[in-house]
Amino acid sequence: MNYPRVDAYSEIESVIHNFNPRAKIITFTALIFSFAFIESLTVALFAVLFSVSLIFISKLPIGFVYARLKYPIIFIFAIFVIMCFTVEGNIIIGSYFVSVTLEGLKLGLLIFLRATAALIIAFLMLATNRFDTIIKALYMLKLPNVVVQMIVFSYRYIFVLVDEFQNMKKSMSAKGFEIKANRYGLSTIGNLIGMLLVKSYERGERVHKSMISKGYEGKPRMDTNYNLMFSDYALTIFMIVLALGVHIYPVI
Amino acid sequence: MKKTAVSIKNLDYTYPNSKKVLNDVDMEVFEGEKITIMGPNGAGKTTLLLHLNGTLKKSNSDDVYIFGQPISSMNIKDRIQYVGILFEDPDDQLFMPTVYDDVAFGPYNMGLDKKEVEKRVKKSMTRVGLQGFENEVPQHLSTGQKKKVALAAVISMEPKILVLDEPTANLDPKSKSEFISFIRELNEKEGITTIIATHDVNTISYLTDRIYVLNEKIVASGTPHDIFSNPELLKQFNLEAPDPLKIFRMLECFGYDSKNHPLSINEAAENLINTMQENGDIMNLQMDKDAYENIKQLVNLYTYHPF
Amino acid sequence: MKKTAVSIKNLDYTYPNSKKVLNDVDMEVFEGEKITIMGPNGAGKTTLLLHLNGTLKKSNSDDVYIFGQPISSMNIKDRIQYVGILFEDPDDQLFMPTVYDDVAFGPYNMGLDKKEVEKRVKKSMTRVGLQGFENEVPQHLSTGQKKKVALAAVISMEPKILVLDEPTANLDPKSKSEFISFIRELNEKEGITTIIATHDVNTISYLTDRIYVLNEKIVASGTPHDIFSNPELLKQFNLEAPDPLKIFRMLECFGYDSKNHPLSINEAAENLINTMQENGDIMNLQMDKDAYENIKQLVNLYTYHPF
Amino acid sequence: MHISDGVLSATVVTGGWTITIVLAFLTLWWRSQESDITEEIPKFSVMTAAFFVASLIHLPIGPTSVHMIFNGLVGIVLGPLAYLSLVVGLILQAFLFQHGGVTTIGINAMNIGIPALLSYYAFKKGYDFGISEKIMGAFSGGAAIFMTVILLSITLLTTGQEFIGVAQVSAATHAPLMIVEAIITGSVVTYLSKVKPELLPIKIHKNEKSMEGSKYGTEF
Repeated sequence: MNYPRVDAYSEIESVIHNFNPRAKIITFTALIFSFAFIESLTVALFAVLFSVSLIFISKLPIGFVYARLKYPIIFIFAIFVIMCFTVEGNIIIGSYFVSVTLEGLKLGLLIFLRATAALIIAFLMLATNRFDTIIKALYMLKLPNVVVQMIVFSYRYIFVLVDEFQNMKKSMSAKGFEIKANRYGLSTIGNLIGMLLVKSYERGERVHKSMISKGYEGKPRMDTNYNLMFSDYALTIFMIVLALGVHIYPVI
Repeated sequence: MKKTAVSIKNLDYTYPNSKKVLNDVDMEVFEGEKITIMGPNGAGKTTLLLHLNGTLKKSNSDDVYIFGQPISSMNIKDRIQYVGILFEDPDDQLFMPTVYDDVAFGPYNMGLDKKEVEKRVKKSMTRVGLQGFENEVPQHLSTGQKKKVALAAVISMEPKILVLDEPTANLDPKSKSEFISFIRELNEKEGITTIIATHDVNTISYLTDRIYVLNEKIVASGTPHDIFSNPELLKQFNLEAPDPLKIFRMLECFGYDSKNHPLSINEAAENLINTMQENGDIMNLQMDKDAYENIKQLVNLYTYHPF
Repeated sequence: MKKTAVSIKNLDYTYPNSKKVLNDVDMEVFEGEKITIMGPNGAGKTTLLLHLNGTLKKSNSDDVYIFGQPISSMNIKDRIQYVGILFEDPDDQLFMPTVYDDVAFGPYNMGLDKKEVEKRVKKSMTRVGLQGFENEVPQHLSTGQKKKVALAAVISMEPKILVLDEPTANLDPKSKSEFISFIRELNEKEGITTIIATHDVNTISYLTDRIYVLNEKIVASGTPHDIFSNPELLKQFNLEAPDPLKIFRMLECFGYDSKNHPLSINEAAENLINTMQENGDIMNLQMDKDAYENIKQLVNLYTYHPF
Repeated sequence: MHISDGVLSATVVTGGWTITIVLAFLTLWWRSQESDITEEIPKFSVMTAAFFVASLIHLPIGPTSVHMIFNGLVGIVLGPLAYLSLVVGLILQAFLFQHGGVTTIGINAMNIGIPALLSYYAFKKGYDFGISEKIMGAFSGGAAIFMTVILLSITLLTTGQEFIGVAQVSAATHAPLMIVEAIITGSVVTYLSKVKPELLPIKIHKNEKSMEGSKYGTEF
């Protein structure tokens, strides 16, 4: 089966796609952390414009970007709406029960903008490489071995287990079961999940045995050869300066 | 004239974000027939089967009809009453804590009352030869037993059409034969229409009136003898004929003369005895100058291991 | 005299909290031999295979020897260099992010340097016919491809003994033949000893010098002809003989006289041609009063479907 | 519900990361006292994938649908290692679906991980006390969501009083989830106790049936 993948368009050629993965992770993560804590509305707006322009530079199909970002942005927008109505302050529009305050509008908008900017950067970081490249970059960045391995193996088995889970759901629906949030529905889903856990546990044991049979001693090695080029250094410096800049600029 | 049990017209199917899996599939299955669907790995066999009870369906077109009714207009209870599907891996189908619950699952979803459900569980368990196993945990059974329980969980819905995906996979030869006999009995005694997708040519003799060869579309159909006398077709779609048929075609090169080619050992035994009797209990096999070449050609046509 | 590759002496094994799975198993495999282990579902075949490279082992006893060395005293690197195991489900064996990493997994654990690993990955991938697939991710491969990559990931360790658990399960006839030819080539060209556990009797002709029948203990062993001429043994342990053998035994009832019984279509073709030639290109088949009874008995002895 | 990037203050985010890193190491160390971690990595990874897949179930409730967290269940099944498993789950969720956030992985892990650990102990203690696994499962499953809501609200309010509205809304939307997860967790635990009791922190030699259940298993 096929799944909607974040790295479906990782083979496109663009400046961002060609950016060295390890440098990309470091600089984009710096940007995410920087954008998430912007204090000024103007700078936040700039950050959004900057990340949107990166989408265009990345040449990712707009339909794909829209499909991937729609729900996360709706979710952030909901926070904005809630803030508008719930933060206390000077009422700008309102009646007896509901009212929008200026403070709420401002804070809500700030959160919405910086969250959107960070979201887009995070999305670009993942969408412009194959996922296995990201994993290898994490491995090279010396993230603790246990964590890298857990990400590697969990990621791999999500695909196997989604297929298995789909098959189980199909066989249930072939017997007339429909997922509903009632007592019977929930306890049947409980059995389904229980079954999935039992099968996964047994698969885990088989995977372990097959690793042992190939000499696994807890530290698998992965080959990586990402050479840093001049353009990578230039891009890295630019991004880092930008990440720091959005916080220094308002102070000046 | 026989009633049409399943009729499929111009069925197309594409999984989301994927290439076409089924392309303009046409199929007609009559009541009481035994159909086998063959095709290479990845030909879309399982996808086709999932359309037969509406597990997969498109809302905007009527391409699958069950006893004349478009499946898209049937509600879930009707659908499962007509068509029961046995999937390949029994572990995907047994998810309840006890065998009883698993076999009762379908009937319960059909809205039957407790007494009727109980009756059906008992009947189905007896049918598959596992009476007394109702309180076992399905996960603790052997592969063969799990497969039988999975089947009981389908026949407890008393479907008129039984759809089976690779029913003999991973079974040892004895369990396999038991399973085959059982399906055959359901067909013969209760008139249940069976539709089977399989690679296992040893089931053909017992469970097949007609074969459809599927490779995204229906590329051929006919009786087993039609299909298996076309070795080019078999090669093209990674299939093979049963060994007895191949051997009897070789015997023909020496002058053995029989009306048809056996598909199983049982058929081979009958064929030998009948042919001998018809020939006055005697037959002369002769090797002429072509025989060697013919046999060589047969092996190369019918197997993937060159002569 | 040939060297002993694997020697097992009085091997017992019990899973924690469970009943005995292996009981006093004795086995001896010579270098370059092709061994098949048969037995009913649940006979302990997989458990036995897991002992062959020490994936399962008991610390307190020396029951498995590889080229004369007790496996319990060998370190991990030596063990995997001697014995490679291919498991049944390829998804259990492909756990790394890319095909390259999976095939390189064993060689890296053996302590080889990057250059040597690269060479071995390339060689193994070419051997299984998947050169150029190194950067694929396992979840995008087909079943047949996964199976080949899993094999590449074993042969990249260049083991002297290759252990295979149901290697042909779930493959279509063509992929199955490719796989068989490939294993056979490894055995013939590189002298790799192969040990296969399978239900699939169609592999026997190509991949078996000797058979061990396992059912918790070794209940029989011998050449394929020894084992398959004992139908009672086969019945007792839910096994079956290849169809060509059964048909040729039937032909014997009519006076067909050949030195041995073929195990595959290729062997059947040879057998027919040779037998005819030895008989002066002519043979008389005759049905006498016993033939009917003998054939009936053969079918009942050799199949699970009564005559 | 996970907190996105851009909502919380730098102080809270830093705090979240600190606590998560400390707890991840602590729970890992804890487990390594009892068993060989390298041996458990493959099994825990496959289980982590399983929980990830299970949490993708969307359940229709009224006009909307909710997706599960299952932190109580993860706690009961994986014990101390549940924390690391949830961290990995959050990383994968943020990376693959852009759910939650990147900067907030630390704080989100804390909000669902601490309840997971507490659920584990509650389940174990309750079970030892003689309460049935079904009731303890349901309790732990529901309580984990309840604690998550509390921690979520604390997190939001620590960032600023302005977030009281967001906290209220999120608490309200979690109420049905609490009931749903309680029922499902109770049912999963009941299933496991019959089929594979060694996946639960309960004594396996309790009765005949459980002994049978461990037929296929080895040590975990």
